[in-house]
Amino acid sequence: MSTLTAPWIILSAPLAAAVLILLFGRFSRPLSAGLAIGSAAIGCVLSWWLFVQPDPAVSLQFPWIVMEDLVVPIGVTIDGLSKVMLVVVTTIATLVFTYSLGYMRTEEGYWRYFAGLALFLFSMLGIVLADNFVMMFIFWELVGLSSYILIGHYFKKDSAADACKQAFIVNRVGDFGFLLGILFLWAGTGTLMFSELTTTGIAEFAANPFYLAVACVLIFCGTVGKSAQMPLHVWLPNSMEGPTPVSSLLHAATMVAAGVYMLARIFPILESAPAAMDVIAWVGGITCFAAALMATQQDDIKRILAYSTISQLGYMVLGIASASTADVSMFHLFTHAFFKCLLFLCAGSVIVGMHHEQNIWKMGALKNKMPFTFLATLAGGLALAGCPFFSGYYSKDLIIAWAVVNHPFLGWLSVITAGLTAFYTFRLIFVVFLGKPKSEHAMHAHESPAVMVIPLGLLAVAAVIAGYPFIESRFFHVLEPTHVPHVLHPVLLVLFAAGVLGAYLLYGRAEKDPVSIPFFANRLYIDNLYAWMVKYVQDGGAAVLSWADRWVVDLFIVQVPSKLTWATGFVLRFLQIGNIQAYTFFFGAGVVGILYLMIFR
Amino acid sequence: MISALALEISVVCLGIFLLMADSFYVKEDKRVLAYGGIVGLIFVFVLSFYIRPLPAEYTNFYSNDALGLFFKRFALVATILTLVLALDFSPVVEQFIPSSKPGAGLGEFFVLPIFTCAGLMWMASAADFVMIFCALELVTISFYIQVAYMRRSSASLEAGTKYLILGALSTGFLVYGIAWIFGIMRTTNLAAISLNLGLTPQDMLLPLTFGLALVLVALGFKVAAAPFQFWVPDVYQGAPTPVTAFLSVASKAAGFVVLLRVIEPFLAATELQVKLRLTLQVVAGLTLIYGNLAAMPQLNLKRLLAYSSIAHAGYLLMGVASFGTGDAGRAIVFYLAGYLLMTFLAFLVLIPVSMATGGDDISHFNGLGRRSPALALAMLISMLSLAGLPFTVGFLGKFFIFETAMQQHNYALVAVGVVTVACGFYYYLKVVRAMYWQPVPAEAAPISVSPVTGFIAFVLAALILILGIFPKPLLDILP
Amino acid sequence: MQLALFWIFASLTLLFALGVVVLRNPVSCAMSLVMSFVGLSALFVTLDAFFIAIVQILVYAGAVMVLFLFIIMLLDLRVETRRPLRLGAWLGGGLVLAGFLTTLFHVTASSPSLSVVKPEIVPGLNDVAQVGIALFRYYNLPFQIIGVLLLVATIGVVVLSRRELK
Amino acid sequence: MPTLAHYLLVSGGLFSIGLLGVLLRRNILIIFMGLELMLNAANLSIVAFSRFNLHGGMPGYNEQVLVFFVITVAAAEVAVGLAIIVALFRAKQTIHVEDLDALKF
Amino acid sequence: MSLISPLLFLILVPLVAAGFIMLGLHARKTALVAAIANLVFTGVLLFNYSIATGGYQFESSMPMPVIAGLGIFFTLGADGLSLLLLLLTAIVTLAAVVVTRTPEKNGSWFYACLLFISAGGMGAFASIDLFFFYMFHELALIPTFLLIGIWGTGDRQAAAWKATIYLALGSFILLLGLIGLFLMQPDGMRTFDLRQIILMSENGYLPQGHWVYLLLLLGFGILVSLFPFHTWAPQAYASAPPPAAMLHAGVLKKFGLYGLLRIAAPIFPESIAAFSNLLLIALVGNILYVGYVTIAQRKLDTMLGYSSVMHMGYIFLGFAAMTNLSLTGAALMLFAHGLSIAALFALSGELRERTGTLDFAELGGLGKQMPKFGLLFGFAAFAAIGLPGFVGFAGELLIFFGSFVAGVPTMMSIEGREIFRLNNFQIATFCAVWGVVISAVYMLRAYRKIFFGPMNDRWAGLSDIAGSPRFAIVSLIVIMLLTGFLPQLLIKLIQTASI
Repeated sequence: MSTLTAPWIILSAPLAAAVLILLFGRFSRPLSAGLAIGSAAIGCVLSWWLFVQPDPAVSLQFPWIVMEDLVVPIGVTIDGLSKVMLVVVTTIATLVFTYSLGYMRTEEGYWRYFAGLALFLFSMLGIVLADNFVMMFIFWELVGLSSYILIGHYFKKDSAADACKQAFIVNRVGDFGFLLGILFLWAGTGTLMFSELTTTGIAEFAANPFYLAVACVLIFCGTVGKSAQMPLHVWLPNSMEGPTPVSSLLHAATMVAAGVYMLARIFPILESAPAAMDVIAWVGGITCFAAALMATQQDDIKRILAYSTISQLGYMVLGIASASTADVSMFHLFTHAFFKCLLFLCAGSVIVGMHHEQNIWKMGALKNKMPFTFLATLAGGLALAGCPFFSGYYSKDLIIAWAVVNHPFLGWLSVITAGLTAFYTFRLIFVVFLGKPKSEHAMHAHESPAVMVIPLGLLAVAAVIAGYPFIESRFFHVLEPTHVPHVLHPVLLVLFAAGVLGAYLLYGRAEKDPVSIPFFANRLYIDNLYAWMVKYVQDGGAAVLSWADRWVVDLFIVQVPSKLTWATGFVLRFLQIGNIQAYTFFFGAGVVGILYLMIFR
Repeated sequence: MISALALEISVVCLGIFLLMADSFYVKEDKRVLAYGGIVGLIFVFVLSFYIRPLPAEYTNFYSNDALGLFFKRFALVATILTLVLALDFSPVVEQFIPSSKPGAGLGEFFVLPIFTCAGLMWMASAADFVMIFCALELVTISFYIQVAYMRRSSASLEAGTKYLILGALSTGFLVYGIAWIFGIMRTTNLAAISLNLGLTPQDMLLPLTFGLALVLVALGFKVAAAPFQFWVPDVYQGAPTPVTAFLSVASKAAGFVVLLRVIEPFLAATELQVKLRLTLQVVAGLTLIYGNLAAMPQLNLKRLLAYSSIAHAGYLLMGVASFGTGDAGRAIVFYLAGYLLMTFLAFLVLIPVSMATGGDDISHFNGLGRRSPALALAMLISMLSLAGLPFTVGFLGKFFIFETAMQQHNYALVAVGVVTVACGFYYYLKVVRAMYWQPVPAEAAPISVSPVTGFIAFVLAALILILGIFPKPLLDILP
Repeated sequence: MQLALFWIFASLTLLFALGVVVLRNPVSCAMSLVMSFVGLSALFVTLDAFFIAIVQILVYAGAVMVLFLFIIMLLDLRVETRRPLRLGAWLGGGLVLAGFLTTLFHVTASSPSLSVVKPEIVPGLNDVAQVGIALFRYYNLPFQIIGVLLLVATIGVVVLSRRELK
Repeated sequence: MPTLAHYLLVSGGLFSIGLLGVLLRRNILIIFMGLELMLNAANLSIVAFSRFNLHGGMPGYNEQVLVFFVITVAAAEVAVGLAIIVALFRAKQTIHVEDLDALKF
Repeated sequence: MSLISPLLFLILVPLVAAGFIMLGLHARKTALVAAIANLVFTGVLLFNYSIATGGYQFESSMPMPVIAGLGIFFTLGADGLSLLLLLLTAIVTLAAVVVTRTPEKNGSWFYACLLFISAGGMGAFASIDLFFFYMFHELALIPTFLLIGIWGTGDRQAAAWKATIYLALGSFILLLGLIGLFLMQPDGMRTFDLRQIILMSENGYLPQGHWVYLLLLLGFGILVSLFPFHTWAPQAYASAPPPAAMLHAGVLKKFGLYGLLRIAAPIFPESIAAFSNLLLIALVGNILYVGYVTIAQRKLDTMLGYSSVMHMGYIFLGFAAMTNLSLTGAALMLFAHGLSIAALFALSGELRERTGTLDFAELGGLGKQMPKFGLLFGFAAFAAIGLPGFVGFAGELLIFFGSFVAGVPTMMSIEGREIFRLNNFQIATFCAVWGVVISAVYMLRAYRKIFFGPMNDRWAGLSDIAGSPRFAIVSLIVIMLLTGFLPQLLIKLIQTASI
């Protein structure tokens, strides 16, 4: 085993698992699950092993497309960034796969589910390992596909069917920009390799910063789509239609973070395009704030977490744009992966316990029925809310600090968001676990089986400790910004406390939501706007064009000329009147005509 | 080795012999005469390969060149095929002539095409306006009779009358035109005209053009060029079907040979050339448009074939309008040869089908593909070739014609041609549609054809395809 | 003198020709046609084409016209029943004619070589003999064709007009 | 002295009158007469040309032979034509062109 | 140069088989044998083709010209590009024959017609002589007419009628273009041999031929349903029996673009550049306009018809851009689209066979009833919308990359600063990339409407896809995947052609 081959094994194991499950999975449920979990476990072990090895000097490639200056190899990058990401992805994947054993045990489509998971893992690892843009794009699309498959797992439900379609299409919209950005960068530098782009490639743009900025913004579109930034965030809450482990793995911990990872990957390029960085910062900051607002008024346990995810991703994006190193955001990605994954798995546990009830207003008082889940949720919630000594505290506050220094307005906005985060997190915890049972199911809820609880426990530990400096320094090289306002940390603490307290006051014993802000509950009406646009602009426009195709294009290019020709023929026929004298007259006219042509012309 | 003149003479003798036989020997089955005619004409066809050059005194009238020889054979083949058609068609003719006993009057029906053939052969070799006039009139008058032959069919008589009056009108113009050309050039010999054209005084060119224009009118009538084509649909529809085929192939082909021979000397004179080209282009364009467009709404196949014959005259005229340089002559001749094959094939199928179904509308072909697959296949090949689809001789014909037209920069004509080719697809495919798409009528039985007809149809279809893929044999024998 | 004779014969020819077109009774038309042909043969005489003039009289006045009259009698054709005058036909015919005549005048007028007087010919020519020589020597082949043509015409007439074919 | 042009114009006039007959008359027999007029007009032109274009002092007898042919052909045409007209009359009891319009379009 | 090229067999096998079928041999078996033989034979040829040598191989020519005066020889030969399309033809033919359900009336003719179309495709792609190149393509016209007209569905007669006349018109214009190409050569050197014409063009013997190019573009454009001459296609494909649609959309339609790549690209680079804006407008019409029209479709068959029209826009973009990358991408797309659309039409045919309708409003939830069907359809659909892993993605990618750097880079100056500005090719590339989104919209919508959501009880008894059709479609998908993983093989193959 060498550091050259290990990444390939990590990458190909899930693919092999996916193919095998596709071919044979339907014959045996344990086989499906075993293949998937096995591939993830192999990946996990090898990733950790790889993590402790020194970076390999060369990497193995094989050409996928090589033509002129379009060189697209399939190769791997092994550096600090990818190694961390490998570890995060494979570890969480292994845990979630295992958890799925329990969660999915009664579901149909078992092999389909595990094939999807394995395919996802393969694609995600592809993104992580990619050493060039096209390869990343390939796997970028493939995670989209696996996301589609997994969200659409309950395809018989209209909502799931719509959600998976929406997720894929919205991601494609982002990819539209992403691909164009790749084209821009390639056209400017002639290379697609990250290693070359981030070193020699940047120099090509010295003369044309505007070009680079456009390219970076376009590339960033990919992040906007994949990491559910405004305005393309709408798919992520809807993707909660998928099985909860999927939400946990794809739509909280790993896949949605791919956008941030990609930004980190090209961080040196972004750094040299300050204009693009501003755009990124604003998108991230606004997303982080707006999503938090929306989260405060959701009733679906998974949707709350989904908006929270969007918000946290906003932090990461903001962090990319503010901090001097991508490691800051990666750090948050790292901690977020654990605690958000944990929260989702807890939500899954609750949902299973609640017999697939997701409305938090039907729950309540679950802390006694599901004590372990409650504790895990509490750990995750504290981490998310930024409670000191929990992982989120370290990573999020770091981003906020950088943002306050470099983008004061957005920074303070994100500070407020931190308060909101605490508020909605504890709103969830209070409503679900405290108070009184609000439904029949809530009274008879039960704790989940061990195969689900064990991953919860492991993740809970990680959610607590992942942010501690001794771990952080193993994985990252983060820097504290200088000139941080001294009031920042106290303010954050106060806001955390205020958020928790506010939540307790409002929701500690609430039977139903005492606050109603339709504007937030309806997600700022952005979804409605999209629905309107799809219905009237896209479909309406398409219907008009379809009509035009039939009645304008076809009419003028085909029908009118052909009918006209036919009609001319029909009219010409009436010259053929059958009367000899008419014929002689035409004959005579013809004679005169020919004489005219021959004599007078 | 025989004299070229002997070909026509033997055809005439054959005709007279058969006439005698009709009167004196053959009483019962007149079809013997047709077989006799076919055999005799085949014999003449064979003879045509063993001819020697002509003595000088005849060359004033009679041009024994390759073009003439080719069209003599063309006329012979067309006549043979017409006789085959006539054999199939004879029950219908019998029905429509007043006769004292069965078979009476059929003899002349089989013999007249042979005299026509002689006239066509003379036309093919005519090198002098007098000769052109005489041969043309022989052909025309014999066609008057043949068209009106079915005296009990008012359609046939009507067609005959129309052809008679309009034909005589065109003869009037022909003679008047020849008079002027004769008067100006002092000779009727085309070779001499060609020689003297340069010496003509400038002020005589206009009267000469006048005469030429009138001759063109008459020849335009013969080849069914617009605006002298109005007789065509009516006459073709009313005439007995074999005569229609004969008329549309042989008469037209002879007309084109004469047209080529007549315009050739005049194209050499630069001043006439421009006018002549323009006129031919306009006429070709009109013919194309009229023939193809008016064919589109047709429902009667015989009439459709009449319009199609006008349409093909248009393509041929397109070649004539490009005549002078390049391979236009070859293109025209090739086209005519292909036209013979496909038109006769169409009529070969039309006759048994219309006799079996009782009409010659396109709808009478409904379901032929299932009813008689072989006949339908033959018709399919014929229609596709007429439409100009590749791997048929009709395609190559169009290809050559358009090639020459583009070479001569007749772009306007080419543009018209594009539209008309598309129209052509429309109306020829109507027949294909009827045969293959439409259901078979309920009481339909397979249609039987005589072995001779079947064999001939097979040969024609095979030739259409073979020459469409490998035209070299035909190209090699082209003049 | 010559010119006067020419005009007399020419107008005779044309007037009677016009008679053919305008007269209503077919018999009158036929008679008028005969008169026109007589005038025409007189014009031939002024052109020293005596043989043609004779043939013209014999064939047309003698044979063709008899045939016409015979058919008129056979078919018992009366005065054309008055059918409404067709303005379109007259207008169209007039236009065609006007176009044709305009061209003719234009052609004749613009070619001065056509305005020549008759050149003198060798006196005492036997034009029957000359025509005969040309016909039978030089025009032998077309003459034969005409023979076939007549044969065909004969067959045709028989085939088309006999009541019952045998 | 009448010139060639005179004869040609008279011939043209005769031709036109014949054409007019064809164009205007509805009786097929009379149309046929018009056609005869046209042929004869052509003959007049030919003869006129033959007289005015001398060959060694002689009129062009070649032209006159053509006239002879034309007369013959015209006669044959008349014979056949009249036979058709008779057949037509027998079949349809009419020789008016208006009545011959079964074949059209 | 030998007398008989192995390529001749590729053409003759289907023709002879069609002949035997018409003479009464068991239709399906004969057709299958012929199709398999051809596929094997193509494989052997591909294996024997030397990429290192490149250029035309397996050449043959009849020693005597078919038409002497016009320099027409029956010349066969294949380079990598032709072989790729021959392979496509062989694959799609076999798939089409396999999925054919012998119709009740005149079943044997059905197979004969299919084989005729196949022979036409084979002949066109194996011909070096432009005359025969053209002729062979036309061989398919009438079989298509009959196939749609006799065995089609819906408004089959109108569709067949329109498509046939339209295509005939298009090919005639194309013929005029070819004649023009012939006539623009210097007198005495004129030939229809593509190799010699290209040689002449390279050596500057050919004058500029804008008109010839435009004729070729128009003619080929109509055959490939270039906007706005596309309206024949959706109707025809919707009405055609599935095997006919597979062969026509999958193989024959490629003829036009193949022709443009083969003829126009090497001979008329200046004209292509001069009229690039015209073509760009048209192809953006194909991608965006037709793309949106596709979205509005309510039935699977018309939707697939429109989508195949739309995808032609990408290939046209590859052609218009005229960079080596984009041309290669276009060639790759020819192959990719042929396979994916064939698979989709096969599936839609199978679906119609089961449900009797392709109306989205009536279908739904079939994924439960027919999981394998749904899976295969999903594969085919994602292949069609250019998902990575399928060869279509590689094609699209090459086209995008190639067209993005096509043309002259343009700059504009704002307030004295030179700022990068998109040229028309880049704008077209933008539109084309947006087209990727559009295609995802309509394809996923269709998938969702057919297979997702609650199921109508009507469909409870439907049988899943099985047997030979499944095998055929799986094979198509596997080929797309394999070539999608290893596009470099195909690229090398394509590079042997001088496009």
